[in-house]
Order: sequence, then structure tokens, then C-alpha cells
Amino acid sequence: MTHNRLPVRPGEVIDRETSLAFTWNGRPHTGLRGDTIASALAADGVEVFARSMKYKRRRGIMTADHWDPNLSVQVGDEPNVRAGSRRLVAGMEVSAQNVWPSLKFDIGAANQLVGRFLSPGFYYKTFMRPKWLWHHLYQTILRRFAPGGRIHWETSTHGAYDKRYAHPDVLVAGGGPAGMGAAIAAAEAGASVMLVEHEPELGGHLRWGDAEDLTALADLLAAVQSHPGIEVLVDSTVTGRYDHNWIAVMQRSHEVAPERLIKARAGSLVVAPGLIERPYVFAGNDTPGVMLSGAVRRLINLWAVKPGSRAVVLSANPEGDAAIADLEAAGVEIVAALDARVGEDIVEVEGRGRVRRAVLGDGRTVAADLVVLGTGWTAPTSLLNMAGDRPVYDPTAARYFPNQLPDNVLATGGITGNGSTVELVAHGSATGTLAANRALRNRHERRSSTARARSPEGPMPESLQDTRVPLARTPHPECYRSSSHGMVDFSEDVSSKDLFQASGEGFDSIELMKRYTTATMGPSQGKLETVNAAAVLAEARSMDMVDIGTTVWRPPFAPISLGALAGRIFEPIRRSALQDWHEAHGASPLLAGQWVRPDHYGDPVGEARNVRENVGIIDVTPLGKLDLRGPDVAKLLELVYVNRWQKLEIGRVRYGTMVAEDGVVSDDGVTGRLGEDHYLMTTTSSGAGAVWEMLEDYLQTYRPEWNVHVTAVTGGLTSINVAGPRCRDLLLRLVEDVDLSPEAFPYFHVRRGRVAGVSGCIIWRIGFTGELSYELHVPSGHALHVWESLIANGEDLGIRPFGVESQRILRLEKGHYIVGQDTDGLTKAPSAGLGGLVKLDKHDTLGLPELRASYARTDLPVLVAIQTDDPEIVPMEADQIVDGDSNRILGRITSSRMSPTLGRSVCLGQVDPSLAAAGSKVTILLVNGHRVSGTVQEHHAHVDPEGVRQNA
Amino acid sequence: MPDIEFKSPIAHGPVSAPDGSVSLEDETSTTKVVVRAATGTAAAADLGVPYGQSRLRADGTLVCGTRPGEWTLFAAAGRATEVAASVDTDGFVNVVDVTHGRAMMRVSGPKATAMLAKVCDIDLTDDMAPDGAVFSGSVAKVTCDLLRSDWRGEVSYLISCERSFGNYLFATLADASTEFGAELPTGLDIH
Amino acid sequence: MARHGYTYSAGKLIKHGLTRGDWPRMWRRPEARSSYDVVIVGGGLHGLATAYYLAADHGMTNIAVLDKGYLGGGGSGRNTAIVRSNYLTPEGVAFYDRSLALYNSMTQELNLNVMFSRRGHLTLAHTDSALRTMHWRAEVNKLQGIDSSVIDPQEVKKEAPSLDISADTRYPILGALFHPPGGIVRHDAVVWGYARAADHLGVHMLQETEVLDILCEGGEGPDGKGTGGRVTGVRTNRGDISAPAVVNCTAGWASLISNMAGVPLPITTHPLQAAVTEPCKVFLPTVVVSGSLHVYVSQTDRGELVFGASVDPVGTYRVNGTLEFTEELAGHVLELMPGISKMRLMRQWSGLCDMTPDYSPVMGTTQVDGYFVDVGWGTYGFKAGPVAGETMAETIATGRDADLIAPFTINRFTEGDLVGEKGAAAVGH
Amino acid sequence: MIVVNCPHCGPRNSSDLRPCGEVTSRPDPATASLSEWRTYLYMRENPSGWVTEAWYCRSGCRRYFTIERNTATNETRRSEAS
Ligand SMILES: Cc1cc2nc3c(=O)[nH]c(=O)nc-3n(C[C@H](O)[C@H](O)[C@H](O)COP(=O)(O)OP(=O)(O)OC[C@H]3O[C@@H](n4cnc5c(N)ncnc54)[C@H](O)[C@@H]3O)c2cc1C
Ligand SMILES: NC(=O)c1ccc[n+]([C@@H]2O[C@H](COP(=O)([O-])OP(=O)(O)OC[C@H]3O[C@@H](n4cnc5c(N)ncnc54)[C@H](O)[C@@H]3O)[C@@H](O)[C@H]2O)c1
Ligand SMILES: Cc1cc2nc3c(=O)[nH]c(=O)nc-3n(C[C@H](O)[C@H](O)[C@H](O)COP(=O)(O)O)c2cc1C
Ligand SMILES: [Zn+2]
Repeated sequence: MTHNRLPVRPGEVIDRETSLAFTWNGRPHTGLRGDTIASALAADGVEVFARSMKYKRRRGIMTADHWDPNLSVQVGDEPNVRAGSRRLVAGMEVSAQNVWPSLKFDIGAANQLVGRFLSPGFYYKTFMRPKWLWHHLYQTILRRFAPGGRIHWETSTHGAYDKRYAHPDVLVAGGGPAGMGAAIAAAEAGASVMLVEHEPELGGHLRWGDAEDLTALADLLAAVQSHPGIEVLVDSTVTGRYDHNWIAVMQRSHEVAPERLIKARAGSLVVAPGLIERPYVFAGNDTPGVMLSGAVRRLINLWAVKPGSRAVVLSANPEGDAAIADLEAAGVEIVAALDARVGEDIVEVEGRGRVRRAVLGDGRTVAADLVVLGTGWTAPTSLLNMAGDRPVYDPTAARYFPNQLPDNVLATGGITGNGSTVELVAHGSATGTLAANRALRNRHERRSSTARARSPEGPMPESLQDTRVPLARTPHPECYRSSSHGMVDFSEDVSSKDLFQASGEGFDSIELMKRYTTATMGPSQGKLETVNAAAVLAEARSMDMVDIGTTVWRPPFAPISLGALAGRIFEPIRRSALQDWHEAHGASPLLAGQWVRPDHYGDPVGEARNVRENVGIIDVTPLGKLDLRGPDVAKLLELVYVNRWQKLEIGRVRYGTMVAEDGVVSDDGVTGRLGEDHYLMTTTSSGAGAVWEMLEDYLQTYRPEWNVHVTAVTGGLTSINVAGPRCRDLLLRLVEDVDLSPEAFPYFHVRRGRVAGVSGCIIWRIGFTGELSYELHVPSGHALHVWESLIANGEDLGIRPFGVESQRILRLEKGHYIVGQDTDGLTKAPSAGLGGLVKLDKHDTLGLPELRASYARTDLPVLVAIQTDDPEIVPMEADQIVDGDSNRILGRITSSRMSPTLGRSVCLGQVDPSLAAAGSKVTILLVNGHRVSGTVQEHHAHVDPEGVRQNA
Repeated sequence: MPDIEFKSPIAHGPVSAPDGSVSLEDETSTTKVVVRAATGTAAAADLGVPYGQSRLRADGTLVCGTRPGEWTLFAAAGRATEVAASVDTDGFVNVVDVTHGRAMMRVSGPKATAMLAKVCDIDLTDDMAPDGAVFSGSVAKVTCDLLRSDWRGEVSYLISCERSFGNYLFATLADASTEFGAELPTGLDIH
Repeated sequence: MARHGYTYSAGKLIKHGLTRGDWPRMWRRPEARSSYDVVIVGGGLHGLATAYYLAADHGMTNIAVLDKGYLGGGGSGRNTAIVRSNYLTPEGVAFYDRSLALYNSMTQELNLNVMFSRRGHLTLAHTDSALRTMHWRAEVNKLQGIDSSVIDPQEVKKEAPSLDISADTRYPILGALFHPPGGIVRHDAVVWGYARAADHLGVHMLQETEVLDILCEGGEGPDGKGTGGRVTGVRTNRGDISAPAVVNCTAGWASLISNMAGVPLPITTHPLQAAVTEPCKVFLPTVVVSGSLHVYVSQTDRGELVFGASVDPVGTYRVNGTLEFTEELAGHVLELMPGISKMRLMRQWSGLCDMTPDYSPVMGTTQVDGYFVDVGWGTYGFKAGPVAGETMAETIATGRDADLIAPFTINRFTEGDLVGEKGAAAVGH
Repeated sequence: MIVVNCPHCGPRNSSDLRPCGEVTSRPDPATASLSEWRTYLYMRENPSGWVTEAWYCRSGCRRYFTIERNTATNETRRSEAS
């Protein structure tokens, strides 16, 4: 049982009244509320938590916090949980990762015996012969050694993750004394503040400090909590600083989601992350029982856990010294207190599952079960690097310091220097005031330049000078490596010896060394190992640390789950006013871009046949629709379409093709003239947005003197195509004030009128199906009424709704091409068969130079209609057209269907110009490998090339 | 055509938290008229509010400066013709009734701003978006026009989007409101 | 003669393990000469491969490869390392197929295990039109003798069990283009393999040497640059180096270098981002790509998932990455594999891509004599590195554009035809 | 996510806008030679440093405008309505 739990400690965060049961490798354990997984297990006497990646060495607690490389565990279906920081929850099923068959006995530990052969990059130098073995055997074995936990993709689901935005004036990363000081001062100065602390409580290092620290903490806490301008987020991490202070905050244990991403645009970012303690390199430095000073202080003071019984302490700083005091208070015997400042050292630790002996610098060997290292700090400059800073190494203080920061990023606290709590708070305060000042100036500027904002009261606040007295850089010995070799990267199992070897092989810049040895590439991302790696390289190359540099810190500062990054997935879906009806009537849904629409209602072929025989209706609302008004619309149309528009009369509709500036066919549709200065343009469904933006571009930047207003009306007008020989009979029953006779309302004309009692409908005679047809554009709030009226009134005429699939069949029978299907990213106007439509003498078409060039060419592919000689064979779309028996490609089928009207297959295809003439024979390679012959047709239309039906 | 029902794209009734912290209602039937008027026209002068701001006209029409040179006029349902007729169309001025083209919903309550902060990246603090502010932006990936229009003494926003997105947007906002205690109507599907 | 240095083998590993003897350097840090026969700007895969093939195939060894940073520090060290040859156009297929063949024999040729994992490459189709493009690619590929076919959702599930193939998702998997010879390669090892071999053959690799200007004479532009001119050397942060031939292999920085020679390029530089998760036990056997969701994912032998996406919309030379990339990536990955939401992203980074209008490179001779380009590699230049090196070496040694690169010369932007790969633009890698 | 200063809307997240690339000058399509036209279509300065580029305020005011942006740092300055 909890034999390592100490009597009550003044700053402990555990609730001794509430015990929590959980399991570790299947065995029951209990901990207390407030425990981390690691502290609970340590209290229960667990010493080994994991096996290392490569050599499968036993590993125990080293830093007892989030960054502890030895404490990644599996919790239920969640892999790689940081036992050093994850709070215990009742019922957790915790197990060790990366072990087989068990933590105690791991077969892979045999790797330790052959370790000397597994030098860095060994895999690059072997497994090369015989060649085939690599693929089949070596690789399979290597993949078995992948470290980490297990992801249960079969059963896990994307849970309830969440996100939100925030706009604080000042965002403070780090809730230690400096960060709290900054938050209070910034709020006092009138800024809105978000204070983010990675750990579950504010306070930073004060939390495990002495009585004086705890008092100071209580005061700071009271001040923070009483200030309404400060939003405090604990158990939350600032994981990234992106351009223009776009800040990612990961909020854990929020009630609505296990993790929640906050995206904050901060006026100022105050970086107050304190320091991360760094390990010391010597033989056996990864043995369970070797801990950093912060780990023992946290264990003792936060969770009342006794970390060992006989300790050797190597201290280079006051925190190391404080650890000695804490250990003594916890009843741990100090067998050797070594002072690194006077050159005392530790050379080696012996023991496998636990430290047994330590060999000291003076040659003594002492028995101990705990070795505590207070040997120095790594400045977590991650967020500063993301802001463009390149921190500089200071040999006197033996760590890196910020160098040049943009105005909106400020650093304070331990990352910038040393000081007493009072000095840290003072520096934090001054930083907070400065940060607030800059943020408030920024707010002032934003308020004056943003149309919707309340104009700022009063003048812009004066810019404060940065008059902060820098914190001292207390001298600190450069403690990196003892006289022996040891681990540098604990999660990657990379030793200082490996780094020496890499340097000798030519990987002698820190970046190459990293990539060859993988040092700093594991889950802790350099937080513990970067500085030691640089120091070892400096030693290997006999260079100064200053000239070695470091590897690059990149986001995230702490790993983020994919679920949290994804959050709620927003996928807008567009529905026409009729979609509910379609669904209620058996439509099979088709997702086309953002639209959901009926693919068919169960019988696409029958639906298509019904259009040829009776009358069908289809919802074509997704067609892009732009309302164009103004005296210069015709000029605009001339500019964007390849054909002529100046003479389009009121009441007429015309088809047009758009060609981009590079001559490629980009969109098509019809445009009708509704009034003197009023037109309605339709575009393809997928091109609607792009065409709108293009029109605005030309109107705003190319011809700003033209007067045209463009309004997107796609969803406002529900578009219904009524098609088939009996469609006029149907509309005669419903259309009130328009003469529908062929003479009064011929093909390619437009009228406005009332349909089924709904006024304001636009009716034009066009259609994709090749039948007599009318397209109705109905105000959407009344569209369902019109649709239902059509269905009801058409019953005796054989009306049936049809979907996209039937329309595809019908349009192919009629030989209408689809931009993007029958054309591709390089199709020029002549290839699409636009022939006579294009007017090369127009002066204001932006594709003109390319259009001319393309018409001068004779080698461009041509879009033609093709019929297979065997009418039963329906090629697949994208089947290739080849040169006889050879593999030379001469074109491809772009559209293909069985035609219910003709009872044979019909195709469109792009072919080499040599095959474009009517009657040309083509060879089509089917997907089953057979080659079949086909014939190029005279017209694109397989059905009714003369247009008798549509003109009826 | 008074007998023909105006159908909203939003298939759900109002959503609200029992404690009133946030509520969401469909207001699609509101009359919405877009006016585009070149500078110097009488219409531009009459409408009178600059881009980004709004005002309530004596006839009960809410005039919003939705874009430079563009205004959206909101009025009670069924008043489109009347509202359109109120605009002086002298010069390069165009009036388009978009009542059918845009879905509209109202979000109100003390948590309305917090709810919107989950789906919209625009700074909605009182300084940056005071009562009466008009702006456009992306809400849950749909481009919307927004109007801060406090109502019955409560923070409130009118949000309008292309009609076909209406149902999606309403459902998504309802989902975002659940954090503040809102209960989803049965059958409400986020997608 | 051996094309590489000290021979590596399992025996050598044992020997060095037992004796604890030092391994020899893979390459030197040489002193720069004042002149070379060829100066290659850019010590990425393309520059190093070009140097290697110049030395190995054409006997030219008085060559310097200059890099402003460390070897492979550009795109070559940051890419998702996907190789395949199932391109859309016959030109593309022929080119990339040769590259794949070189990758196949590279481990043995360079005597460095580049860990080519031929694990199969799946390009998912979520729409009918994507399926049509897949079929188009498969058919073109088959005609060129490439192993590539369209498979149905059940077969997809067999190749990558963690994919969700249910039909009612927002982006249902309707099928995939399956390309068994595709896979991933240890990108750094390729760079180091070429560097080691080139060093052995006498090539100088000058790291931390930045080209500041290209020296020219006789051209119509200022300082003798531009059309009709001739290259005489380069100016670097460590002094001038003269050379009659200068090769631009600087990928994302290609425009900056080319502008120095007065040769404008049809290139814009956009960051392409990538990310890795923490390691997990291996569960994803193939490379999975979804063009419409902009996701590229594979799992390394070390257990991390490596993700790529499409280029950032905003062009910039800044490589610090964006949060949106990770958000969108995660969202899209979870659409494909909803069961992995508890995996954690560990690091994101980005590299610069030299994008051309037709998703194809710009290679070969230019209007300036002695100035060669091997640029425009966008998001797909890793798989092409070996063949690009081989054909560029031939072009430089002979002064004539090699046959395989004829479709890719710069002239196509003023005279000829763009390459048709844009048709399959949705699949960048 | 960079901030782009729209001259009409004020600072906005770049996701609300569409980048349209460096500003180039379009020759007159009626008279341009093919090579002039293609130089306009394809060739770019693509500098590392300050560049004038066009943006479209897609989710905001729907106006095109230009800003200067430093492509080495993503700093922006001077935005102008077009
Ligand atoms: C995230 C990402 C993922 C990718 N994924 C894939 C993939 O899966 N498959 C694929 O095929 N391709 C992929 N690519 C593309 C591929 O990485 C590149 O096309 C390829 O690496 C280019 O190689 P390179 O040798 O031409 O250029 P680089 O490797 O970029 O080398 C250019 C070198 O030029 C140097 N340089 C620049 N300016 C100067 C100067 N003035 N003086 C001296 N030196 C200079 C740079 O330091 C750099 O080292 C990806 C790219 C990225 C960024
Ligand atoms: N770190 C120690 O163990 C320790 C102990 C005693 C004294 N000191 C001294 O105290 C000074 C440090 O004081 P301080 O106030 O600057 O730091 P601090 O270490 O007291 O507090 C910093 C806090 O920032 C949090 N943090 C770090 N990165 C974060 C991120 N990205 N997001 C959210 N939270 C983050 C940490 O969890 C920590 O609680 C130094 O001078 C140091 O020498 C440090
Ligand atoms: C295929 C591939 C896999 C990578 N795997 C890891 C990894 O496991 N751990 C890690 O820290 N970085 C990994 N990286 C990223 C590198 O650390 C680094 O970010 C990248 O090379 C870009 O360099 P930079 O971040 O120094 O700019 C990987 C990169 C690539 C290309
Ligand atoms: Zn704007």
C-alpha cells in the first residue's frame, strides 16, 4: 500500500479524503484525488514505468512532470499519456507501453547486449543484401520495434472535441510569479487578459517552494482571482505562436470536451514559461532513481511522496540546494551532497531496476537508491522562436536567452534571468504594463480602422518606453557531461557517444546530427535534450556552444490530439428549397460540391425515358445564378464570354462559353436579358463562386468605369426544369400571364410571369435534355408550392421527377458537353468544338491572345461524339483511345452511357485531330483489356441533331 | 398571393437554454432588400448610414450599411414592395429583393457572444462590435452578414446567409449553444 | 571503380562494434577552389544527384555544390518522401518511372540503405469525377507498363484497414487508384547517399556558402545578364567562384537565383506543410492520399504518422507554418480514419515549394549560355530527384537538353504547350 | 493565419480573403503579342521581400484591394482600395 506517502505537506495538492482506484498493468492500485498517475504509482512503490525505445532499458521517474520522457503510458484506448502530469481519475486502466511480453521481462532487452552494434544510423549501413530480403524481412522486423502506445482505431471514435476563438489584449503564457505579475499589471492597465497555465494550478515553481513562496503565491492568487479583467485557464497550454500573434491554446479538462483548442488573436503575447530543468550526462543517468531536483521537490511537496531513502545529490544552483532541504524534511538520508559549483561530480550510476550505487568524481562509490541532479536549466524559448527570435547562448549563466523580439511579444521571468520572487513579480508587472500599453495602442488603431467598431475615445495612448530592469543572469556552471558517456535523448535512446560518432562521420552541424541520430526528435522535442546535445557537439568539435546553435523548436509546444485540432468538423451543406421533398420521395442523395441533390428517384433510366415520352421535372437550383444590373452589362458579357452579346434583345437568352485568360475553357451557361439594363446569368454549379469573383474583379480593377451591379441569387431562385413533349401542356395549366405558344415564346427566349399563383417567376425556354423544355426560376420561399403544383397537375400527363443521373444520360444523348468532364485543365476553345461561336475579332475578350493562338493550331485534340460499333458495349468514362494495336494514346472517352432512347451506347470523347472527321474509326481500350472499334459521328448530338424536339 | 405559405429553409423551431443564457430563432421571413447606390446618388444620401453601421428608420425599416455602396434593409415580413419603393432610384441605383435568397436567424442572450465565439473569428467585444454594428464574416464556414442588434435589453445578433445554407447554419448554431444549456429539438441533425 | 566510399555492411557493423573503432567521414568539409567546371547552387537532392551523375556517368569531377545551409536543409529534408510513377501524362509517366527504377537500385548503387519501402500507394476517390480521373490515370499507366489500377472500397479496406469505408460519410471512399510499386523512402538517406558518393568521386560540397549573385557577360540585361548572355561564375558570402556552368537547383528559392541571371521564371513560392504524430504501434501499412481532402499520410517504421497536405494559399518565404494547416489536416484525417482522434500531433514544419502553372518542372538549358535550371519541383520533386540528376547531368555534359526532359524546358511557357499534369492537379505528391 | 488589413473592413484574418498574388500589369489583349501575353500570364518576380499584391475580401466587403507584404516576414503595410 501507500508506503511512500509522507505526512501532510503544507503545499500538497492531494485530497487525502478521496481515494481513487485504478489499475496498473492489470493490477489494482489506489491513489488520491490530486495525484498524477505517476505520483500515485510512486506512492504505491512503483519504480519502473517503461522500457526505453531502442535498448529496452528500464525507466523510472526523472522529471515528474509533463516532459518526463520515461512516463508515457497507455490509459484505456489512449496512447502516450503523460503519467507525470495526467491527473488520476477513478477507474483508469493504465499500462506500460512498448514492452513485450511484460514490463518486468522484455525480450527486446536483448538489444542491450548487442547495443554496441546498434550505433546511430546502423540501419543505413546494413540490411542491403540480398536485396529482396529488405522488403520482406528486415522491414517487417524494424517496424515491430516502433515505440509508443497502441491506437485502437477499430473502436475509438472522434469524440466531443470543441474549439473557440478569443481576442484578448494580452495573453500570458505561464502562470508562475512572473506571469501572474504580468497578468495583474496588464489588467490594471485596462487590458483584457488571458492567463494560461500548463499545470492544473497557478503558481509555477512557487507551488513546491517553501513557506515564504507559498505565502507569496496566496497573495498573487488572490489578486488574480479578484480581477475581472483576467480570464484564467489552468491545465491549458499555449502550444503555438503563429504570425501576427495568432495563438493556439490547448485547454484540457473543459467540461464540454476532453481537449479544446482556443485560437486567440492577442494584442500582446507575454511569454513567462519559467525554465525547464535539464538532465546531466553520465553513465547510467537513465537508471530508475536518477531524478532531477524539480522531480523530487514536486513529489515531496505537491503529492507528499517520498522519492527514495538514500540520496546522492549533485547541485549546481539554489534549487538543487533546496532539494536537499526538502529531502531531509521528507526523511531521506543524504549520503552525499555534491556541489558542482566547486567541481564535485558524479561519474556513474549502477543498478538496473533501481539505483544501487553511485561512483563519484572523487572516486568514491556510495550506496544509494536515489540520485538527484540540480545541474541546470533549459530556457523553453519555443514560443519566442516561433515569433522569429534566435535566442543566444550565454556561457556565464549556462543557458539561452531571448535576443530580438517583435513588439507584440514580450518575455519575462526565469526565461529572461534570475531573481527572487519579488524581483520576478516586479519584472512580470513591468512587462505586463508594457504589453498592455502596446495592445491598447493596437486596439485603438483597430477601432479607428474598422468600420463597424466604436471609434476610440480620446487620443492614441502614448507608447511606453521599455524601461524594465533586466533580471540578473546569475553565474551557473556549465554542467553538461561528466567524464563518462550517458543518455542525451531519453525517448530516442541516443547517448553522448552516439553524438560523438555522428559528428565524426560528417554529421557535424547540429541539424545534420539531429537527423542522423534522431536526438531531439522524440515526443519531448528537445525540451530536455537540446542543450545537452549542443554541448556534446561543441565538445566533439572543440567549438564554442555559441557557434553550435540549436535545432529549431516548432509547434506544438506540447503535443495536441488530432481530435482537438479537428474540433467540431464544420462541413456546410447546401440544400435547395425542394430537398426535403426529394428526400421524402425516395431520392437517392448525391453530394455535388457543397450541395446535396437527388441523383435519381430509384429508376434513372425510366426517369430519363419519361422525359423523352411524357414530361419530367428536375430541381436544378445549384446552377449558379447572378443578377446583373446596369447600363454596361452587355460590355461585361462581351468581356467574359467568347461570343457576342451587344445585340441580345430583351426577352432573349443566349448560350455562352467562358475562356480564362490562358485560353482554357473555364465555365459556361446561359444569360437572359430581362429588361433594358437587367440580365440573369447562369453558371455551372461548381463554377458559380469563381465566376462571381471574376466578374467583380473585372468590374473593380479592369473596367471600374463600367456601371454594373452583380447580385448572387442562386439560392433565392429555385430552378426547376420542366422537360418533355408534354411539358407545354402542363405549364399551360399553371402559367397565368405568359403566352406559351411556340410563336410567342420560342426557343431561347425568356418571359416573366406567375406560375401556380406565384408571381415574380422567370421562365426561359432552354434545356440540357434536348427536349421541349422550360426552366422556371421561382422565389424560393414559394418553390415547394410550385413544385407540388407541377406534380399534381401533371399526374395525367405522366409527370415524374428526375435526378442528376437521368439528366446526364439525356444531355449526352443530345451531345451537350460538361465543362470539367468533357473538357480538362488544358482544353482550349477549338477543342471544345466552339468553332463558329468564338469571335476572334472582338476586342475586349481577355482570353483573346490565347484564343487566337489556339485557333491557329491544328494539333489540338477535338471533342467528338463517338459510337461503338457494337451497340451493346458501353465504354467506361476515361477509357483510352489508342492507335490500333499499339499503346500510343490518341484520345479518351470523356462521357459514356447506354442511351435508352436509341437502345445503344453513346459517347463523347477527345481525340487527336487526325481522328476528328465524321466517320473516322477509333480503337477504344476497355478496362478488361479488349480493344473495340467505334465511329466518330457527324454531330455531337446522338439524338435529334436537328433540334426538332427542343424547338417544338 | 397571400394564401401561399412562405417556407423557410430552416426546419426547426426556436432553440433556447432554460436559463435564457442563449436562444436562437428563425427570422427568415423578414423582408430583406439590398440596395446598391453609387456615391452621390440621392439614395446613398437618404439611406444615410456608412458601411459597418445601421439605423432604424421612422417607417420601422432597419437600414444596414452592409458593404461599401451597399445597404440591406430589413422590415417586417411581406413589406418588400413597399420597402423597395421607398428607395429613390435616380442615378446608378439598383434594388434587389433578397427575402427569398437569404436565411436569417437571431441569436440572443447573455451568452450569445460566447456562443458565436465558437464559430466566428470576428472580435465581438463591445468596442469592436457595438450595438448597431454591421459586418460580414465566416460563421462555421459560411459567409454571413451579421448585425448586432440588441433586443429587449439583451445582447442579440441577426445573422443572415445564403438561403441554401440556412438549415445547416441553424443546426450548427444550435449545436454550439448546447454548451450553454440549450436543448436541441428532436431530429435536429448537424449536417 | 566503386561509386561510393568505404563499403558498409553487416560485417562492418560488427567490426566497428567490437573494436569500437571510428567510422570514416561520409564527406569532407573541403576548402573552396577559386574555379570549378560546374557550380551547382543548392545542396538538396537535385543538386547532389546532378553532381553525382556528372561525376559517375560523365567523368566530370571538378564540381562544387553550394548550399547556404546544411545538406538537405531545403525541401529534400522536409518532404513526406512519397515516391510513385502513376502520373497522368505519358511524359510524366516516362520520367517518373525512370526515377522509380533508380530508387529501386539506389541502396545497392550507393551502398547506403535508403529504406525504400514499396508498401503501395492509394489515392482515394470521394466523388464520381475523382473516380473518373483515377481511371484515366490507371489506363494511361497501364499503357505505359505501370502497375496501377482502380480498386473498390472493400479492396481499399484490405490495404488500409483503419480507413472508414462506410457510404454515409461526408466524403465516402468510392474507390482508389492503387499503385503497388509506390511507397516511401528515407528522404535524408537519399541526400546523404548521393553526398557520400559524390564526395568520394571528388565533388566539393560547400555548406554554409550562400550564392549572392550570378556573374554573367554579354547578355541584353544589366551587368551582361539575360538573354544572349553567358555565365562566368557566382558571388558567394565567402567570395567569388568562377565557372562556365552554373546550375540552379534551389527549388523554393529558384526565382531569387534565376533573377540573378536575368532569367525570369514562371514560379511562385508557397510553403508546403507537414507534420508528425507521436509514435504508435504500426497500424497503417500503405501510403494513403486523398486529393479532395488534401491529405497525405503514411506511417514510418518508427511508428509516427507523417502527414502532408497541399500548398498554403498565401505565397511566402517564411517557413514557420500555420495553425490552420494542422486543424484542417486533423479534420480531414479524421474523416478518413475516425478511430485515431487520440493520436497526438508532435511537430509541424514546412518547406518551400516552387510552384509552376502546370504542376511540372522547368528543366534544362536557358536563354543564358551556361546557366541551367532544374526547378519548379513544387510538391513532387523528391520522387524525381534521381532522374532529374541523371538527365541534368547529361544536359550539362552535352550542352543539349536530354530527351526525357524535352517536354519540361522553359520554352513551353512562351512558345509551346503546358504539360497536362494539371489535369490531375488534385494529387500533388 | 496572418492578418490582412482591408482598406474597408479593417484588419481581418486571411482566411476571410482570397490572395490573388503579386500585382502584374496586363497588356492590352487586343494588341499584345503572344509572348507579351504569356509573360504576363506566367512570369513572376516572386521576390523575397516587399511585394505589392492583390487580395479579394471574400467574406467581408467583397472588394479587391492591394497591400504590400514582406514575403520574408509576412509583415504588411499600406493597403489601398482598387
Ligand atoms: C512538406 C513537403 C512535402 C513534400 N512531399 C513530397 C513527396 O511526398 N514526394 C515528392 O516527390 N516530393 C515532395 N515534396 C517536394 C520535394 O521535397 C522537393 O521538390 C524536393 O526536395 C526539391 O529538391 P531540391 O534538391 O531541388 O531542392 P531543396 O532540397 O529545397 O534544395 C535547395 C537547396 O538550395 C539551397 N539554396 C537556396 N538558395 C541558395 C543560395 N542563394 N545559395 C546557396 N544555396 C541556396 C537551400 O539551402 C536548399 O538546401 C515535398 C516538399 C515539402 C516541402
Ligand atoms: N522551474 C523551477 O523549478 C524553479 C524553481 C525555483 C525557482 N525557479 C526560478 O524561478 C524563476 C522562474 O519564475 P517564472 O515565474 O518565470 O516561472 P515558473 O517556472 O515559476 O512558472 C512558469 C509556469 O509557466 C508554465 N508554462 C510554461 N510554458 C507554458 C505554456 N506554453 N503554456 C502555458 N503554461 C506554460 C509552467 O507550467 C510554469 O507553471 C527562474 O528564475 C528560476 O530560476 C524555478
Ligand atoms: C519524413 C519525415 C519524418 C519526420 N519525423 C520526425 C520525427 O519523428 N520527429 C521530429 O521531431 N521531427 C520529424 N521530422 C521533422 C524534422 O524534425 C524537421 O522539422 C524537418 O526536417 C524540418 O526542419 P526544421 O524544423 O528544422 O525547419 C520529420 C521530417 C520528415 C520529412
Ligand atoms: Zn473588406
